[in-house]
Amino acid sequence: MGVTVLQQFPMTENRTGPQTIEFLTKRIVALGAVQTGQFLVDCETYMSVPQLGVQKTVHVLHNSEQPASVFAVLESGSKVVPLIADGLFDLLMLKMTSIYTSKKQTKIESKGPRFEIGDFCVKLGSVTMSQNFKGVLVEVEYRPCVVPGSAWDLMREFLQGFIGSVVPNQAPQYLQNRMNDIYQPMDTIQQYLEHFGQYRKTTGVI
Amino acid sequence: MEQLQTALTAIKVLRSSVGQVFDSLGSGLRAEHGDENKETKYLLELQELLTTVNVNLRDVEQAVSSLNPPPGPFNLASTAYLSQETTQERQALYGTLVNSYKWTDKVHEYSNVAQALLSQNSLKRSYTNSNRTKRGRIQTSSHNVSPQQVDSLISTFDRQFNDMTVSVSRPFASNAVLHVTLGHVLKAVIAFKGLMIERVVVTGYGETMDLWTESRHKVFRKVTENAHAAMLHFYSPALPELAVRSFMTWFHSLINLFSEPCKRCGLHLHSALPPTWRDFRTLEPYHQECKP
Amino acid sequence: MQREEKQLDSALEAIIMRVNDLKTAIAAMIFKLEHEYETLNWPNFLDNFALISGHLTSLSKILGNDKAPIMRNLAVLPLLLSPEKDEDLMRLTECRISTFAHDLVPDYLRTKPEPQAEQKMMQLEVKANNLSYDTAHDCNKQVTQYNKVLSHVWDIANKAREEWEGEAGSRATQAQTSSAADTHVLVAAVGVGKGLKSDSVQMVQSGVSPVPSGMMVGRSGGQPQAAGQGPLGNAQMGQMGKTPSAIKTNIKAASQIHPYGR
Amino acid sequence: MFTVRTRIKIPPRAINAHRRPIIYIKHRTMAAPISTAMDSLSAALKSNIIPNQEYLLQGSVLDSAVEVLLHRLRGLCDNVDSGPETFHDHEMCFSIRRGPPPEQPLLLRVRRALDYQDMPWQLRYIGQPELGDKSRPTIVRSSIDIATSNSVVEFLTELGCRLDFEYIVRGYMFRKGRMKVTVSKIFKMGQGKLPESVEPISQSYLVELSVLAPSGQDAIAEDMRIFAEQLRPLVQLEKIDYKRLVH
Repeated sequence: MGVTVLQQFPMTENRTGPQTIEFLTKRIVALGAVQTGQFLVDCETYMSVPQLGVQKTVHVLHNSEQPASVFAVLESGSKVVPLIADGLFDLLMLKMTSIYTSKKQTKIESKGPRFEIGDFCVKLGSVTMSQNFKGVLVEVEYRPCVVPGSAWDLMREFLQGFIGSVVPNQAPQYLQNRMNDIYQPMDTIQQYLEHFGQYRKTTGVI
Repeated sequence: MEQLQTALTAIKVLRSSVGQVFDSLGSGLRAEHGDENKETKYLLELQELLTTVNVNLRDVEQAVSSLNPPPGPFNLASTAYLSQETTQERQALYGTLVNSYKWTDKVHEYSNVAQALLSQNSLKRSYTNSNRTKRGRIQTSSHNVSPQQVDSLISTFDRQFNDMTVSVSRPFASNAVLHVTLGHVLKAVIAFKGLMIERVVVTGYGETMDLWTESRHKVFRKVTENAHAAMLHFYSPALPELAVRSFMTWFHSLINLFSEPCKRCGLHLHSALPPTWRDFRTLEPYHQECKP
Repeated sequence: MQREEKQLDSALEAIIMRVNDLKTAIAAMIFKLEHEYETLNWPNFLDNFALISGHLTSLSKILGNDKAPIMRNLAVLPLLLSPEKDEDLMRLTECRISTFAHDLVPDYLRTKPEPQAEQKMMQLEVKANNLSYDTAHDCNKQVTQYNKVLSHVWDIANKAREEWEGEAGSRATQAQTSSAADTHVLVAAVGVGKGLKSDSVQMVQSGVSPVPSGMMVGRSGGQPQAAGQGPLGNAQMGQMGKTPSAIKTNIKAASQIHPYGR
Repeated sequence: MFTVRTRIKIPPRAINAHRRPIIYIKHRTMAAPISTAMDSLSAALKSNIIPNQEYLLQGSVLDSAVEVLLHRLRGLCDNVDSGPETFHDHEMCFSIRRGPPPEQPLLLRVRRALDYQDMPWQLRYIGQPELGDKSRPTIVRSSIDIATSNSVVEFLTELGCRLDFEYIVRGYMFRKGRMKVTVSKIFKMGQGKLPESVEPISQSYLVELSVLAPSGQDAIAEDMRIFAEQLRPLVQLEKIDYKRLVH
């Protein structure tokens, strides 16, 4: 698992979602990338029933990069507890429906083509929330390197060369707090969750 | 072989002519000599025969002189007594003795060929000393060193760089295999032969290490290539410790593999690869394409 | 005297009849022995003996009868001895005695068996006496052998019994390899935490609150919390109602670990 | 931290659920349209390949006889050459309920290997055991076995679960086909959470014979009965009524 950076690609007036994806695909292919299938990251959110007291939220995410894993992030007050489990965790959530209920309209996913260029892995995801297009998320993973601190400059160079000046010079806030840690799959999930949260906020849900 | 053959025939001819001389001497005077001057006739005949013997003798001497002198008697040492062995089971020893002799002969032959080949090898990775004048000096062989010596050298690397951890294992007899972890950047397996580096494989931090599988990341495959180049570059048979030490110093410079831009173009990436080349002298990072 | 003679006559008549009966019975037996020895079986033979003994008893009864004259008091006198053949005697004795001569009469008239028979008897008796030791010895031998066989069988039977009993015993000890009570204790512990809960609570509590009397703490300090967690506490009661004090501490302890939500 | 990277297919559950390795694989390269994890899960549920039923028989053996039992199991079970596998686990039982007592609590168990610290933790949901009638040879209860990261205890605590009880279990595990046999000693947790200060609950070892299988495979229960029969009279493996144990 290499360091991964997630970047929102700004939407312009004259382009639809699929057009944006196509535009980016052309660019990355021109750089020498090869498409290697599709990817999908989805997120479903469960809320605790009022009887349980303080509201707690469980986000359950799946990443096609780790297809046998289920990632769960529990938000309880200011505390955030991540959990990685295998696929049957979804079954357990079904058992808990009386205590944690799923908010179907907030089901959000990022889906699109996946490319490989050298040691980089690039994913162009169009974000949809309950079938509504929300925006484009570009995920870039530099697989040989596991420490965000040493890979950031290199990745910034790659990102800027690919999607231009949208990319800030500073690393994303989430990575800045973990510059010298070993990068984990959960970190990618947390970044997705952050961006999904932003998309939801703009819609006004949650 | 032919000469030997002619010599043998010459000896045969000589023997038959000598035989004729004795034959005529044995039978004495015969009827064919007639009555008159039979003594003179007989003497003439003898004289004739002796000249033939003389001629033949000369032939033999000639043939023998053209032969190579045999290389002295074979010294079979105690194996000579094998022929006198009486016990059944030991009589078979001779066969195996001959076999082992043949093998020794082959080994001798092959080592000669190998020596010839190695003396032509320009890289001189293996230490050969065909020069007779240097024979007197104490040879510093780089691949026949005691494990303790190797261990002590390796432990100095461990102490030398605090962001590099080194562990030794010896899966193949006494030859050390080093597992090096360089920060959180990369890992490497270095196989030694004595004090000589035989093979380097560089893999990513999260990958499994072994001596034969390459990294699945392009960048580390490239680094492995460059490490091989460095290994050959630093090789010096006379000062093996220095060679290893300079290789390790060079290797340690890979710690900034991802974070340092190329000295030449000032960029991180060139065809999706970071600067994988480190200058041997200055240890400065360059892209493969930018290297001086 | 007339009457006495008559009585004697009738008694003799009866005795002779009985003796004749006895004689025929013996003859029949001898006949059987001689002619039917191949098919003769032991019960039949015994029947004959019984017949003979019946005749003997009836004979002795007659002899011992009160009315019977005491024969011992009577004497038999041979009045005429003759070496000539006596046809009448021949007829009377079924040709057993041909003459009533002086050399034979004392033998026949004596109260003991015939000398020949006596001699034979004597011989047999001597033989029996001599044999008695041997036969006894033989018997002893057989008895000891029989005993030996019996004790052997006894041993085998005993051994088998011991084995059975041992097996039963070992089965009894094997039954000791598991105990239903322990099974229940363990399953209850693993399944519903019986016997584990109070301890775990104490442990949690010791980690959280240094006050040993968790119950009091729960009451005094945690009243508002206790109201909020009422249902939970009750549930706890229902689940393991045996150790109420531990439950209270549990509530307290639990509330201590979970700062949120309760 | 660990990651499960494998094909979407739910991996076949090993019998020894708490020794399940986590599989790392490379991302599949395929052009086919990708399906969501929930889709594949419901497909797996539909085709009934998820082992979510546990068939269970329980018993115990006294400490003095455990060697005999182990010896017998070694003979009966599959892993003869490698000998019995030992395990040393810590199990924590949590419960969560929505409301007051009429609401049935949801029971969750967390198990971690103390002897293999880097093994994933095991989260387990266990449903109400069904005793069934006499004709059914084993207890059947629904069970979901999930391998998780080590943050699961904190996760459950924050989720609103309450730690009911915990214990240490140490013993041996055997395999016979799909059947799993564990012979284990149950210890109370010591005060200082030190492994040395544990105290055994009884003078016996708990013996459990279990199979995790997709629902409807009742034939396995018969196999278990036969196997349990082979262990008699050393151990009486039985259906134990949990309801009776509470009181």
